[in-house]
Amino acid sequence: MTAETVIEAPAELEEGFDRRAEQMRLVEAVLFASAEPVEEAALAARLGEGADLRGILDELQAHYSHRGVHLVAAAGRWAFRTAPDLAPLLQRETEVTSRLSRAAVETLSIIAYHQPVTRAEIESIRGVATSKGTLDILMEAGWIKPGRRRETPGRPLTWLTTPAFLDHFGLESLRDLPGVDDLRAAGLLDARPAITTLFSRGDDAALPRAVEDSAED
Amino acid sequence: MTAETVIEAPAELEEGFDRRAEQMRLVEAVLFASAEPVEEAALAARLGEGADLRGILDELQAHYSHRGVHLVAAAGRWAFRTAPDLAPLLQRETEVTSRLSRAAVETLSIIAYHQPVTRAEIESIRGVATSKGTLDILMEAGWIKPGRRRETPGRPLTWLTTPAFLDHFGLESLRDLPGVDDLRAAGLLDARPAITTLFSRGDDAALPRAVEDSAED
Amino acid sequence: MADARGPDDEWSAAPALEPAAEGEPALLVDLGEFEGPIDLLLTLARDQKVDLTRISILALAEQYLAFVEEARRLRLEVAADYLVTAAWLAYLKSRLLLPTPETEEPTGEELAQALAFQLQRLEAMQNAAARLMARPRLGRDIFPRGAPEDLPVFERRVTEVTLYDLLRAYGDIKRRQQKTGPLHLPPVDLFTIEDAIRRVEAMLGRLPDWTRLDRFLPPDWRGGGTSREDKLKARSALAATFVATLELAKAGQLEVRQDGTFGPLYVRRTDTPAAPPIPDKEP
Repeated sequence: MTAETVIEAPAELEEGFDRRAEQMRLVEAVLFASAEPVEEAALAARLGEGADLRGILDELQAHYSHRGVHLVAAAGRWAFRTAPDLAPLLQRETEVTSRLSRAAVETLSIIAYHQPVTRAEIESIRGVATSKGTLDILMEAGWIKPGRRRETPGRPLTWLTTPAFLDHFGLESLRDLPGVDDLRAAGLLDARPAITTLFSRGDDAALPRAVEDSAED
Repeated sequence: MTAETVIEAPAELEEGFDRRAEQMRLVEAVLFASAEPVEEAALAARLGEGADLRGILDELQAHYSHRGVHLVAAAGRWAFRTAPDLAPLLQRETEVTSRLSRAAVETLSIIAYHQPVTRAEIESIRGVATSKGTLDILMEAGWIKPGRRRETPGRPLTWLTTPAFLDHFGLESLRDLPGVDDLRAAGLLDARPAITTLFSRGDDAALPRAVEDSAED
Repeated sequence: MADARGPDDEWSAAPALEPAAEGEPALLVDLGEFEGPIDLLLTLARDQKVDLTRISILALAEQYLAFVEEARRLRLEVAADYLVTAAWLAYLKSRLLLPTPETEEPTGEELAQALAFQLQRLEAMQNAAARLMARPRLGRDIFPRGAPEDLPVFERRVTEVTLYDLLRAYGDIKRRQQKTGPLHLPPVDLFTIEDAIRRVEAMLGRLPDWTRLDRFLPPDWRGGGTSREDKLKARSALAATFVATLELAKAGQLEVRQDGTFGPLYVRRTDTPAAPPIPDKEP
């Protein structure tokens, strides 16, 4: 009697262990097979009810953390990517990395750090009008998308970054943007208008009277 | 003296071990990222003289033999492949991705912007007849649905977008679709080969205001 | 003057105020490398080599005004943005130096603070951009699965259409609509005679003496590029400016001279005090 119970327990444990191992292999295969990040929800649907997806992902991530390929997350999507430290050995130039204009790069980071942000706000921060092609290029790259309209006069469109932006720059979430906490603490991400009205040429730019007068001198 | 040799030996060993581990990581990353199976000779060239490529490949193959992904060789070329025994699980659902025809994308955008809109109205906006198949495809994708009939002669059916449409395009509401002005500002109304886009100015266009204004009239 | 700057300085471009060779003007001014007036101000501020929070806004305003003045003296044209900012800074300077009038307008101190904030915020964004672009990037440093296996789609995505595709399609429709209906000429980005007249009139006041016609062309329109479009633009600017000078000559505002067939055209204000003739051949 006692002997039986002793034997049964490990058998059950082993079965549970096997199922979990199989689930891990499945997750590994699904993520490995896909070039695009896979939604966590889609993985959960694969495994069915009651699976410890989070635990499996954590374990996989730990397993791969010292290997040539890493398991990374961006905006709730998971993907295998080559390890960043191997970059010098793997580096290649492609059209993806072709030089973005300085205007495009600045605009992209302003959208990333200040989102949701309107075009007029971008222009106020940069101090120049945004040329037409800039947002177009960033949107075509799949890095930005329109967000909700701002409930202010004119209901201007806001802009946001996409999950593909996070994926491209190897960020798990917007909280991982370089230096974002310091910038916020320093008040540099505040919506506070600076000399906005002076430098934006947007429709909603109303020059203060004094400036207008002196500009016309 | 003896102490020194004792200390030196492990240090060397460790260094050799580290180099080998790094080489293994590189092989792993190269095989992962490569679009084609990789020639053993190409891998050897990557690692440089004196590397134990064969040993590394054997070790990798053994490591992956119980995982969701296998390292396989055919005709002297190496590649990662999902484990064959997982095939039934991976291919359980088969859905085919297809690109939407240009007519379908245009029709969808018109429904999004003009809903509720009848087929005749869509045709008048696009300037060409819409095949019944186009609406079927969009309906099958779950992006459009029939709305109320228009109370005009013939009581034509109108079309609306669905919540799945918003979901797919990452929009919170229809109000967040960029307006025509936004599209123009983002450069999306520009004909690609047209002269204006070829001339797109930098943000710092050193032109007096008057010139710019009249050029945009 | 050769560009003494390395390619790495893109993010910390020093102002192009450099001592020139003997006999040359003391300053080399090029606004082309700045992303607008705030960027120029920031570059000048960095040169003060102190923390941006401790910068002297007054000194900065003076530096900017001197810079723009020099730019105008040498190159004769400065984008409107820069001039508006110059006017604003002149105003700021006066507010900082003169006793505060009893008005509801912001004080000089408040204006200076707003400008300082603007500079810090742009600097923060430029630094953030540099750090962002320095990260390992997908497709250059980090790679996805190179040979994705044809597995079923997990996102219930039937078709591959992006929001960009959708918006681009709608933009195309809108554009086609503009083409049909009443005749609608696509905007052609060429220099008009009206533009040229305004430009020549505005510049005449600052002309020292006989000036070559092509000096009146905006820098972007001088056909520096080799593309067909650049040449077309340059031709339109030259033709418009030529017609503009004829119009203004007819109105008695300026004189035009040419020293020989196909020779360069020179222009000056009619009320220019007599100056020695250009050392070319006699008319």
